[in-house]
Amino acid sequence: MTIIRLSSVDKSYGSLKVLHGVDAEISEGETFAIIGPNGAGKTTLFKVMTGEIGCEAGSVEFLGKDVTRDPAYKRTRAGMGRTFQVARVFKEMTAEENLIVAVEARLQNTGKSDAPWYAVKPSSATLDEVHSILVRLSLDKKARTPASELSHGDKKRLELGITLAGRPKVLMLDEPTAGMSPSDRVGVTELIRDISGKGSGLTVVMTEHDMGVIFGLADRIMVMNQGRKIAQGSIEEIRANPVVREVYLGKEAHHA
Amino acid sequence: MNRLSTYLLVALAAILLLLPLWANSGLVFLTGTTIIVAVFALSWNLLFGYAGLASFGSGGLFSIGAYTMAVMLRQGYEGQFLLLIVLATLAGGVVAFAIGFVALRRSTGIFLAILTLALAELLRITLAKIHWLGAEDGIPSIVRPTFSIGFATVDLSRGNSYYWFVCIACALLVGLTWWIAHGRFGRTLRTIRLDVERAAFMGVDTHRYRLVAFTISGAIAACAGALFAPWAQIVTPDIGNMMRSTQPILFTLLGGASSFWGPLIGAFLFSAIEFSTRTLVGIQEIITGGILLAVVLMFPTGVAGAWNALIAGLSARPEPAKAAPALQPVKE
Amino acid sequence: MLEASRINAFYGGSHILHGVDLSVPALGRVAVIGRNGAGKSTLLKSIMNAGPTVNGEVSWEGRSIAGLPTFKRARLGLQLVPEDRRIYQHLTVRENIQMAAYATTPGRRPIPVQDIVDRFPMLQPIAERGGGQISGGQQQMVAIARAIACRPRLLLLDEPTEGLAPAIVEQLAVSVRELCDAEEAALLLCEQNIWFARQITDTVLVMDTGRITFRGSWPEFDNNPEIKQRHLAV
Amino acid sequence: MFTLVNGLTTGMAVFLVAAGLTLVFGIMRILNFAHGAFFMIGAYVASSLVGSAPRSVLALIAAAVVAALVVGVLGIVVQRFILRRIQHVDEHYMLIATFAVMLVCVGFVKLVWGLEFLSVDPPPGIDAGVEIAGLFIPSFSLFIIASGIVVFLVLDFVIHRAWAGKMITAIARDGWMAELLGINVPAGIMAAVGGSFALAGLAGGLLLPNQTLSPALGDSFLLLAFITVVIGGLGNVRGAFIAAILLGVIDGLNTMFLPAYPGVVVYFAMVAFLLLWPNGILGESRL
Amino acid sequence: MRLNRRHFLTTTAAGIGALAMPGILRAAQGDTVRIGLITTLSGPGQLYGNYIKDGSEIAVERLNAAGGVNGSKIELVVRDDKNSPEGAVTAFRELTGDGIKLFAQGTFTANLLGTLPLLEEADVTMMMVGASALALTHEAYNPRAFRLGFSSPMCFGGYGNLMAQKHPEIEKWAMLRSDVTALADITNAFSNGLKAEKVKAGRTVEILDPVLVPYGGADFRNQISNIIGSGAPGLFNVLQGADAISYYKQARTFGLDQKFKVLCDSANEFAIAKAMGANTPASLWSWTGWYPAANKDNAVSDEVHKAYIKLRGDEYPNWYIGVSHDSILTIANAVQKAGSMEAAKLIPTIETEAPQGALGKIHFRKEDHGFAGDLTYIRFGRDDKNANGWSVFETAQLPGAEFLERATPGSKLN
Repeated sequence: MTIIRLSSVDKSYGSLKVLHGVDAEISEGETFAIIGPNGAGKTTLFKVMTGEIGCEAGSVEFLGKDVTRDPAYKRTRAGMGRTFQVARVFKEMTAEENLIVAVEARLQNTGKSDAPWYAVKPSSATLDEVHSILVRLSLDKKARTPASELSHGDKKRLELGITLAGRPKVLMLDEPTAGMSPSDRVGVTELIRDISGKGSGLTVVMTEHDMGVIFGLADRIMVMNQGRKIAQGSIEEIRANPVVREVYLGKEAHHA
Repeated sequence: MNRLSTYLLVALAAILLLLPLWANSGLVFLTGTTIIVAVFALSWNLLFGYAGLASFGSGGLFSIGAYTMAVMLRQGYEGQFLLLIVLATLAGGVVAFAIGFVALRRSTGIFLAILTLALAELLRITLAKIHWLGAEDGIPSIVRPTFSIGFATVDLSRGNSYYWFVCIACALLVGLTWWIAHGRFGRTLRTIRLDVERAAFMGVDTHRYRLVAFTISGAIAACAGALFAPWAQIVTPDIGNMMRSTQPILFTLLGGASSFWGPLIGAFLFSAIEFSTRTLVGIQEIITGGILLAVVLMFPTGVAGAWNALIAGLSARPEPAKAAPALQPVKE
Repeated sequence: MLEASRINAFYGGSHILHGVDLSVPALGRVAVIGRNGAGKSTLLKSIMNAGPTVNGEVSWEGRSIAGLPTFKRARLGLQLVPEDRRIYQHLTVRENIQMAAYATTPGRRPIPVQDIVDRFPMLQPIAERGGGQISGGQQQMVAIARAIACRPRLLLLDEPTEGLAPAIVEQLAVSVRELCDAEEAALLLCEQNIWFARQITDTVLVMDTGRITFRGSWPEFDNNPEIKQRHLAV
Repeated sequence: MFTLVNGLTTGMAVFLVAAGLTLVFGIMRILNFAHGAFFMIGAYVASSLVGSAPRSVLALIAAAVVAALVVGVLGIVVQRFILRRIQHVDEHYMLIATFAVMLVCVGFVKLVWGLEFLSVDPPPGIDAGVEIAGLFIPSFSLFIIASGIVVFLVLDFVIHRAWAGKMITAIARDGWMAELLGINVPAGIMAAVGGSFALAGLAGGLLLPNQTLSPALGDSFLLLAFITVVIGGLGNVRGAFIAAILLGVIDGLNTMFLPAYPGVVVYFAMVAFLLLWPNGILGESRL
Repeated sequence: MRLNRRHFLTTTAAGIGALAMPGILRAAQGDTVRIGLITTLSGPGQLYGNYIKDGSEIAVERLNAAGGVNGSKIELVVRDDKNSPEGAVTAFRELTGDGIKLFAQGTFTANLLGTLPLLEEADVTMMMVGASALALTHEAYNPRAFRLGFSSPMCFGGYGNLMAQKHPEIEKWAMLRSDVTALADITNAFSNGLKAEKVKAGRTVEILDPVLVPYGGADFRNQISNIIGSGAPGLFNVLQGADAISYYKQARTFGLDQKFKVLCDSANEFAIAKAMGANTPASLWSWTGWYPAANKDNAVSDEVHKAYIKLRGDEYPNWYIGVSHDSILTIANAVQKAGSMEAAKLIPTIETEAPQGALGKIHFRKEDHGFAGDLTYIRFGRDDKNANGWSVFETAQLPGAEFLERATPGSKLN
């Protein structure tokens, strides 16, 4: 079943056209990767999907509903969770508080808030959920650390946690391993695989430069160049595609 | 909050309550004024420190509250005083909601600041033209009301009773604000200040939250204004002028925006400076300006920030002092 | 040419570099590799005095430059190309390169902008474009061209391959190598991409949690699988 | 028609004051509350130089230039000893600092020049009026308009064409990188801030014969200048120029069609502008 | 630099001394007669507040030199009202808390309206210095307060009357005023006075609606071209302070002198000439509350004038100097005559006494405590022969009591 459908999306920044009639269909449960050289329009496409920016033409459908005009928070409520290239966490709050606000936001949005309206402290169920997320992200020892003092990798992990706290149907990851060391990359790749494993039913849409990460996770890949989709298919199909090799992969065999 | 600060707070509250028993009536009047504008500053910081919105026009809302109260008392509704406070609060909330509804979707940051400044000036100019409201000279001789609360009659017109009423009302307002700031709503608001986009991607309707915060802040500001009218016993259009609007900003930054108590500390500090230099006429500006500069240069995180750092320094093991980097590091 | 000893660097309260020693000889090609957060960027910034609070001794051609502000170090011929490139969006590519003329070492004339543009074939079609209208790969090229334009004696490159498509990384390796040779500039490179670092340097330092844990040539590095395993987890 | 010329005069007078304000914003990202006070100091300094009756237009301009220099130096002192020390803390502290500087400046003016009103006449040559196409126009108005246009053209050239401007822009947008490229950033900022303050002083000198000197002089222009800067797009000199003209004309039409409410329409216009173009008519500009 | 480093230093030293001295000690000095002076000593009104302070201090000095009050020295305790009612109230409550029973306060109406309701509870007597607003002796009338100032109907009604007499030929008048509602009293009074006299003389007069200018504005050219376009030969100007001077400057380039036969200014008197020097309009009328040269046979006036010249080196004191001097004098005289500082004894004394002040005999209308002294008008203008570039051409005096509005204490005048 198709969970996200993009139909002929156009987007310009001023006079610069960055997306030319992009189509895409993402099926439920799959891990879908968007790759392409810098400036190909990956991040822009991402933003159009999540509702950060609008598009001039075309439409975005989510769960069979047209959400082209919906702002980001509505799409998030409908089940899109997103992370950013440079991890964005609430720096003045501790790791724990970051997750508390995320869990509370979800409960509030779904109308299932369990703390009474006058309560100052979060409910114990919320705290339990927060702690289970912290443990899952191996951040439990840093629960009381202000997010601004976390390492780069930990921030990325925490941000993933914030997103997961929203219990999304689709996890949208914008370069989840950007700026990470190879070992961290392996860790995050495994974490994502673990989260989106079969049976979880979670759909993952990601952009990424590291082919190792892509080839380790993706079910299907879409390749973009200069605002256009130039190829789409399984890992093998993409590897074999001569156009893709020329514009993007180069002699990746050397150092992938 | 650490224990020492709590003790200090309790001690300060006690001093404030007992003040009329020993202090000069001018000092009592100034303290009452300070308590009210401190709550006013607190309402501003609810918007600034929690929702990340800076308004330069909060004086307008203060004056709406004050005028509503003054007019209703003049019309002879003093028996319903408590109701009048609620009414004035609502009036501020409604106006703030209307402004927020139109403005917040389109402008934030400095533009919102200037927009609110313009609206407050417009209000001031308008008030100064309405004869029925006394034009520039405002509404004088406002009574301190006597009213009944069912089983007892409260007479606020005598001696220092209105002072204590102000103390109690402001304590309630501080409590209310504390509760708003520290509960779920406050936590969510903080995420909006820290990263509005990230908050939206948690499914938070950031526009709505900001609008609610703007409304609450405006309502509390108007409530402070409503308490102020019988306190000063006169309201004039200048009650909402630019200086009034900069008051909470000054107090908040002086005290420390990152602390809930910052605006209160700033308000009392500022009043203390003004009172202790009251006889140095002619050089008031230089003294006030100089002290402000000194505070900003010495405690760039506000007095509350410096205090917290001091407490942290006392309780933690000493750490070598480190200079701030010469240029903003962009990425670590 | 560059000698740094016992460098300690701090950001606010956190201690990032712990007594790092480093030297780059004239015409030397040195790579510092290590995982993210190891302190590589901080090391480069410490050498430039551009961000962290630093104590320790840094000398340039035998003279201490401790306490010298960043712009004076740049004028001595140290040029850092930061990780995030920092191309001026409001200036054209050509103007961006021209800006570097301000950093020329006294006595060395800057390279005329046209020469630079000629030397980077990738820049020719975009020379008059605004800095905000070029892709990430092009930005990296402009950043390096801008640094080269003032004839640096030592080029400090911070993660130049970050975020670049593999095909571009290969081109970049060739360009950097040629440029450093032509300009007789020494090179200090911070990288995570070992393949890239190997292409353009001959000495390698491994950094982990703010300390240098290995120093040697690439063959020595290759013979030391334990280092790779422990500090890079490749 | 007369209203238009008059509006232009008002507009250019406001622009002269607003130019420095928008520049400081472009460089330092602060709304400088002290700007009006520096404008006032410029006016007082110039008046001390030329006395109450300047001998010629040249003498007035020379006094304005000296006032600009004096205020520029004051600006550098403020930058060096106050603003620079707090540039890393929350930007709002800059606001409080400039507010404090304003208070000190006003107090200083009161001590040095006293409270009595001072007045400086337009110098001979521009103290009468000229008749153009049957329209009586005070020649001092023409002087103000010309000054505004000249200042605008020079500023626009320096910022958008000259290398000095490009360098300052580079510093304003990314000082860290500018320093890496070998630009003396602290000196650059100091010069730019000094220059912006000098513009306030220059405005004070040029507008000297236009109004009365009193310690409240700073306030009369500050709010209008704020409005101009915001409507034009913060940090945007071209925007400020256009906004100043618009405001001047709107104010002129206000007196013509709504004489019972002088100076009120400007506020309505401002609210409308801000709602229609929340980022200013030409957009915000980091210089 | 004229504003007196010496003066500033003594103020500061006195201030620091006062700070250092505990309140109890100060309150214990029972052998002095303490008078609280609350006026505007910061912000835009400071100029006038300083005049009031100077005049009051001159009075205290003179009275003490003459032996004080019943052998006690007078002590003036000065407080800034910070240009706001609540500032005035703070100062008032502080001083009453310190036991002060005698007050003088000026100049802004709103600040007085803030303190008037408090007089009863504090049981004090107040002299309102120089205030002109009608409310003070009408709807906000307080029996404990006396207005030593000129009400608008009195001084500007008289003004209109005088102009109608001096210039019967002028049949059309234009008016210009700041967009401040309170100033409407002034234009109304002027046109009423003008009309009344014209009717008496059997003539008609056309008085145009006032042209309004924004208060504190910087550019009045549009309004100037408006009034010039009106074609009226007479002009009454109700701008104040810096606004007025800016207006005369800007109007000069339009040829104001040639366009109007008679120029009248409300109350800026010499402030205009002092600032504009040789560019003062050729001839300009102004009302003034006190002009020593018009009070030649008054010894008190001369002494105050001399004391002021000694203090500030200025030959043309602002009228607030005389009014504030007389305020203190009136209080001191009443204390001396009543032998008490109790309001109950002072009020009847002030009502009946008429001490000789700089302004002449100081007496108040009993019904509403409004001052009913003489009205003084001056005509001055450019004069190349005089070194300072201007001189006074003529003065005119009218009996103020004739123009006093109806007494309606406690309710609005209508």
